[in-house]
Amino acid sequence: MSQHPAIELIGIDKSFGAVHANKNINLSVAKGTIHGIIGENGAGKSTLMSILYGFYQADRGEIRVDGQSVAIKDSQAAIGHGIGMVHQHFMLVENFSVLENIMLGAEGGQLLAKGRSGARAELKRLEDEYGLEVDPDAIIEDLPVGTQQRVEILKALYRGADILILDEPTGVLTPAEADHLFKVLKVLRDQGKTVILITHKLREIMAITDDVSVMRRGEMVATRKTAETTVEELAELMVGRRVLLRVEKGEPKVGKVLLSVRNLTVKDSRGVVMVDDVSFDVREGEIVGIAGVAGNGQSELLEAIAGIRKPASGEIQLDGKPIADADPARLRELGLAHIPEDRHHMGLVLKFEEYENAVLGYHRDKRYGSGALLDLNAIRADAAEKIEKYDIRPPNPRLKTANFSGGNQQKIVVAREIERDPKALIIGQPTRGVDIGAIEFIHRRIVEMRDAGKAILLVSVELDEIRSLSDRILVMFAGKVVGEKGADASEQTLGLMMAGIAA
Amino acid sequence: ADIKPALVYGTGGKFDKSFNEAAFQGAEKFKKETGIDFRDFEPTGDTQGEQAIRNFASKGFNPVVAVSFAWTSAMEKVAAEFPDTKFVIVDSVVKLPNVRSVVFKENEGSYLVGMLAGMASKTGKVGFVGGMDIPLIRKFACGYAQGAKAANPKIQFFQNMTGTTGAAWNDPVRGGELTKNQIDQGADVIYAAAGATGLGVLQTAADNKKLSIGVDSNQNHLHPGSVLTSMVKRVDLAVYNAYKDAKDGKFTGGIQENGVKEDGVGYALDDNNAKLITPEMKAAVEKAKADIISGTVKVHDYMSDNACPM
Amino acid sequence: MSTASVPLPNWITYGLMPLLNLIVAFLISGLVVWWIGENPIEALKLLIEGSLGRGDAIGFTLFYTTSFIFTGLSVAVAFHAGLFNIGSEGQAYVGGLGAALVALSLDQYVPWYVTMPFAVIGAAVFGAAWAFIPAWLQAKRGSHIVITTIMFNFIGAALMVYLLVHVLIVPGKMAPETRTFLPGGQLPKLDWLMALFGLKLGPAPFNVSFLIALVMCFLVWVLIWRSKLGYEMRTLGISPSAAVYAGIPYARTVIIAMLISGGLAGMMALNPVMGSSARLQVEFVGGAGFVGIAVSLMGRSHPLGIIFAALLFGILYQGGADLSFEMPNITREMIVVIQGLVILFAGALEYMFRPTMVHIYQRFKRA
Amino acid sequence: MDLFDIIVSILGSTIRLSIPLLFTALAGLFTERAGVFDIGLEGKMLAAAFASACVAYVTGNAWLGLLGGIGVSILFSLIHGFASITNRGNQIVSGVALNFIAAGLTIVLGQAWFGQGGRTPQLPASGRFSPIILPGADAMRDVPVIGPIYANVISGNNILTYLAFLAVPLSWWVLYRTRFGLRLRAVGENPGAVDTAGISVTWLRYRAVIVAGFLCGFSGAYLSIAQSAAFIKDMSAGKGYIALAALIFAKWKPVPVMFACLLFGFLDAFANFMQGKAVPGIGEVPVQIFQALPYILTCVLLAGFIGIAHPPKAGGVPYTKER
Ligand SMILES: Nc1ncnc2c1ncn2[C@@H]1O[C@H](COP(=O)(O)OP(=O)(O)OP(=O)(O)O)[C@@H](O)[C@H]1O
Ligand SMILES: Nc1ncnc2c1ncn2[C@@H]1O[C@H](COP(=O)(O)OP(=O)(O)OP(=O)(O)O)[C@@H](O)[C@H]1O
Ligand SMILES: [Mg+2]
Ligand SMILES: [Mg+2]
Repeated sequence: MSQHPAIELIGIDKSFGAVHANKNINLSVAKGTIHGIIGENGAGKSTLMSILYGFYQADRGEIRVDGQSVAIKDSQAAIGHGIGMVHQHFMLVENFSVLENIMLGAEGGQLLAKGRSGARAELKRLEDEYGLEVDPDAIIEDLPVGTQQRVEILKALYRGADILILDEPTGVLTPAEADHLFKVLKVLRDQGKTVILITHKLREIMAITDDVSVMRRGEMVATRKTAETTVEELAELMVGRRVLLRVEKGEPKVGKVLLSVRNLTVKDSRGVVMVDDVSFDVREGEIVGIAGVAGNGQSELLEAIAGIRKPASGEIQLDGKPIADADPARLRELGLAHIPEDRHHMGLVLKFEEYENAVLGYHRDKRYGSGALLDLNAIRADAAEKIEKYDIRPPNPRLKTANFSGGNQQKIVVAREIERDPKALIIGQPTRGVDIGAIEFIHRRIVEMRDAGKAILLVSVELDEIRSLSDRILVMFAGKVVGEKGADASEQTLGLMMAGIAA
Repeated sequence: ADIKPALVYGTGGKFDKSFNEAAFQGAEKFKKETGIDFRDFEPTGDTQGEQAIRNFASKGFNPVVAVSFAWTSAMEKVAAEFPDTKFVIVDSVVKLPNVRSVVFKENEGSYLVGMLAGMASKTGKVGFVGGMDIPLIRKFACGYAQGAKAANPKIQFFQNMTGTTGAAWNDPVRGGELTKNQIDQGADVIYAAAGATGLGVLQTAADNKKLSIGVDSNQNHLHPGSVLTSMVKRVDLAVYNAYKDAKDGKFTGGIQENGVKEDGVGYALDDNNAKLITPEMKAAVEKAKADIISGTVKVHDYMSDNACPM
Repeated sequence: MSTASVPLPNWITYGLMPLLNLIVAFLISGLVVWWIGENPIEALKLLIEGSLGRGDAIGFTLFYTTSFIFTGLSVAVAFHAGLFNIGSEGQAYVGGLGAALVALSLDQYVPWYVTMPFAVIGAAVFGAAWAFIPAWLQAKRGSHIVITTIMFNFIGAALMVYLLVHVLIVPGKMAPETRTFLPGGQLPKLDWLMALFGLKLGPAPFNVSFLIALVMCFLVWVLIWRSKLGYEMRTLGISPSAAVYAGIPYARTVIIAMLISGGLAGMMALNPVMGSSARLQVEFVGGAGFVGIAVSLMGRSHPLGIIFAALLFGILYQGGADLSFEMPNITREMIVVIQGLVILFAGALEYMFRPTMVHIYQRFKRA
Repeated sequence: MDLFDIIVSILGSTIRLSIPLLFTALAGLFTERAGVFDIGLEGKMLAAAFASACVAYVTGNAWLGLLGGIGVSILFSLIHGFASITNRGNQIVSGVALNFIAAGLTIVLGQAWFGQGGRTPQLPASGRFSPIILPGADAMRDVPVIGPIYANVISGNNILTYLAFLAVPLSWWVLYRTRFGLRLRAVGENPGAVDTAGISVTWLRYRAVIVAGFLCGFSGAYLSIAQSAAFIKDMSAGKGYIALAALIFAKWKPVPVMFACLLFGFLDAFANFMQGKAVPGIGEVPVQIFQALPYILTCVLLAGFIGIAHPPKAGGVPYTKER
């Protein structure tokens, strides 16, 4: 083994338009190690790795593989240098079989027939060696996400990767699946492969990495030996100051039931049952959190309550009125506010100016113009007021929404939904991709709403967020609510429930 | 007198080897004889047709000839605006003193070629492929059917129109397909009255070794040995005469109806089809021609009652 | 660095870049003219003279402009709702039926200014009706509106021909067209407007529907940027998922947008049918519906832009007719080529120059 | 003429009218499976028809004519690619633009070169693909049932017809049995997957549109130098759109594409046949109804009354990795 590091990045710089995603990054990854990279949402981790994988081109900087300076102009070149990557958003063709996905780009000749048998054999070998079991003829869209991820790893190994990059692999996995993945990664390391693991879960870093690098706002702020650091130090490095993970809040003053869900079943567009006979209540003055691994029906549950997705059966009531058939506009009138999971695709129209988004969904309201016309002055005044109150920066209602940062975009949504003084509020992933300052602000707002006697349903995949905000926690697994816990439930307990192991 | 002649074509285009081309030939002939050049224009739509006619009139062109019924309304308007300019419209009637309306008895010419078709057909089945489905084309078809029937009372007659819009003048593929259809049904002589679409009819007939009949211009030369004859409609004469009369100061308005008698319509006989027309056929058709002129044979005009007594 | 998200000032995005695209389209057209052996400069001169050189030429230019404003607005309104309406041609055609029926039934009894409002409604209703089925299919059955509107152009043509040939034709007349409307069914020419500028309209059919078109421009502007419905249409057009979130009913919005679009296309018929030929004729639309696509793309779907773009195409149509009159070698289809090039460069290649513009702009800003 | 003869006649007509649809729909299959919508099939077909006729007229050689058609059609494809792949423009807009350019340019150039109002001169026999009489066709004619079918439907077509039917299994084979096909189908579903597999999305899509251009070259040539003997302005007459509809109807699969094209060809043939004939009990059906029928049916089909067609997922969306 040579003493060169497997990978060296020197002075990598990358901008997307106005976003400076990577600033002068230096990184060195030793051979045969598992190297963790942590950082908050939007810190630039994926961008950096995508540059290494040739998916993006750096504006500046140098990449060395095994001590050799190389030009990685596309993924082809990266593969050629033995680099494989499992992307945060899987890069699979959903209506192809596993085998076809594995072969794509490495077909072994102009015709598929020959390569196919070779691929099958190689797949069998990899399966035996690493315990990565998968049916080669299964169609991707029929597979659970955990298995899809396995296919991604196999893809990289099939191409003979020596350096494997995994971008937030555990976000979609249950703790048990994650443990299995880590076992595989250790085997890989022991065979001399190098693994780069991106995550923002400190627990995972501590559990399996040899070294860890921390990114913050596009910069590489530190690299440590995992054995020589602590969770607290890493957290502080990540956010740039001491973090206070608990939100200050008093005892809930719970009132009558405002939002009631009974035997709700929801199917997705393919007809697969995503929410399976779910019942629960949310009362005045409490926050009910829904924990679960992404993809276990939480999104569909939220959408069904918000009137975006028609339930297959079951009942939903808001303050005693049945709303299972109501559309989102009607629900708003009835006093149900909704902060959606995905602000880019749902909560905002990015091409609109800020003030236009400040009334999205409420534009039919009398105060924004009686009759058929909009009263732009009223709308802009209203927007300016919210900008002031929520400290949205830059404070310009005429700015295109796309030009606000993620945290400020989220504040636009939060301001719009909260300022309507709704009776009930349903919230999905309120702080995804939002900087720490904004997180605290948004959390405080949510607690204020609770204290004002609103019923709040909160969905988040961040267990910490659920635990620190909720008064009661429901855990969803495979479309069902598998149990309810108090706010004091331990991470382990919830984790087991999220895996469907305990109730 | 010094004249500045102008010519506005129908929308089929100047070189349709048929109707518009005949008009062009007439103007060319005049130019060759007198050395007086002419200006022409191919409009796209109705607005343009009107504009072109007006353009010519306002730029001092005189006489202005517009061929095609499509310019009727345009002519009505423009001729009223320029009472001192002489206008000619072909295939339609505009009742203004400074307009000469030249119409043809296509039913008579079609009758003649219909007779030839009836006699030439070995299967006893003849076909007709029209262009745009308008009364004028039905007039062709009706005359043709009458002629075929006169030659062979048991004749079977197929008729297809290519379309209902202007595009029907310009769709030889469909024309060919309709022809093939009729051939498959047994027709062995097919008459095309379809502008450029007819080229497809003639081509398909030739490809399938069947006979066809051309229209407006003499199209016998297009597929020698396959084009039985052509129903010539002397649009060229209409144009030529208009220019000539104007030059000689003999231009008159009013309606000119050209039938067999006036030599305005007829059938074409030349080297290309000499072998196809037997002396008996020629004799029969010449007799019919004489009968029409004398009035003993009356060919029904579809447009007189929008019906064909067949 | 990627340049797609770098903001540029509006005057570059809405002024300079369309102009640049246009210039390229014209340069290539010039090349074609040169290729077929004519002098492009000479051709351009003839084109401009033929369209703007005389009072009647301007009248014709504005006559065409009027039609293109309507169809341009039609395409633009649908576009704002995220719908690509290629069916303006057919909708205008059927709209002509509405206008003609009104004119035919009222012209004997009332003066034109009484007929006009009914004709506007008639044309709009018929045009809208023709847009309804594709709209419904898109809204309820998810059938791609581009394909269905194309199909409806063909179906509309067949329908109109059938009606004109078999139903509306004047018995004994050859041309498949209705009778000529009496003055009560005609839209008067705008001589006086031209006279204000010291121009003589002459025989050009520049008529009152031009004013209707301008009013429609204003109304469309209000609709898109000042009304709740317009807000909903734009939301849907930019982000269908956000529209769902906001409770904007997809089917209803799509259908209304298409009805408005079809109505505007239908109104185009007022211009040729009641303003010029005073009768309903076969194929009177003559491609104006398709020109609307180019006009809308060039005008960036904004009424003001559409007026300018329509004027440009009016100039092209009138000047082109005159040009092909003077240079028979350049047929009138040259306009269709130019139209295609404009759609290509102002539409599909609209961002071709963007990276360059970004670089130049940033250099200037730094300096 | 008995029913059987009628059927044979209509079948023969069906084949002839299906061929341009078939080539064009297969062309659409390749681009759309690669994620590039192509409404410009119509224009490509028209441009190819013009080029084929011009070259065939000048050289008097049908094969060179075909080559010319293919070349020009591919050129149009490349422009479409430049706009929609390289410049990430709106694919529908680009297609519409190319349709206009083809419609105009063929006439402008045709008029400038030949002075026949946008038409090319009639082609000599050597400049055309003439019908091929298969061995024994005439001898077979009298054999009941099979004879007329062999003689009138199977035999007597030109070489391009047979190539079109050959192109169907070939397309299937390319799409499902070759590396190129695998990648092409993948790029239409998820270009990201293709990109990260180290394959150039751009080049792959370009190859797909070039294949489409190649096939449209055949359909154009079929129109002008096989089915007829000259180029006529606007001779594609909406066939590109019908082919597109057939492609949708066939849910983007090669063998169903063939059947869809045959169906639309049949509708056309049937309309031709029915024209001017009285339907018992109804009388003569206006020809306009038959003319509109394919379009009406297409809408009915599109309305999903016979199952919903899922287009390739990434279709119509330009591939951008950097926002
Ligand atoms: N393709 C792109 N185009 C434009 N901006 C981008 C693109 N990809 C990422 N960005 C921006 O670059 C910044 C860094 O993003 P990146 O995805 O690298 O963050 P990350 O650390 O991976 O975050 P996460 O934990 O959410 O995955 C963010 O502001 C993001 O919005
Ligand atoms: N047998 C193989 N094993 C692994 N990778 C392969 C194999 N064959 C090809 N590849 C990868 O796929 C890449 C693309 O191959 P190539 O350059 O031959 O593609 P292409 O010629 O553009 O594709 P095609 O000819 O199939 O359309 C190659 O550079 C190589 O990295
Ligand atoms: Mg990331
Ligand atoms: Mg290769």
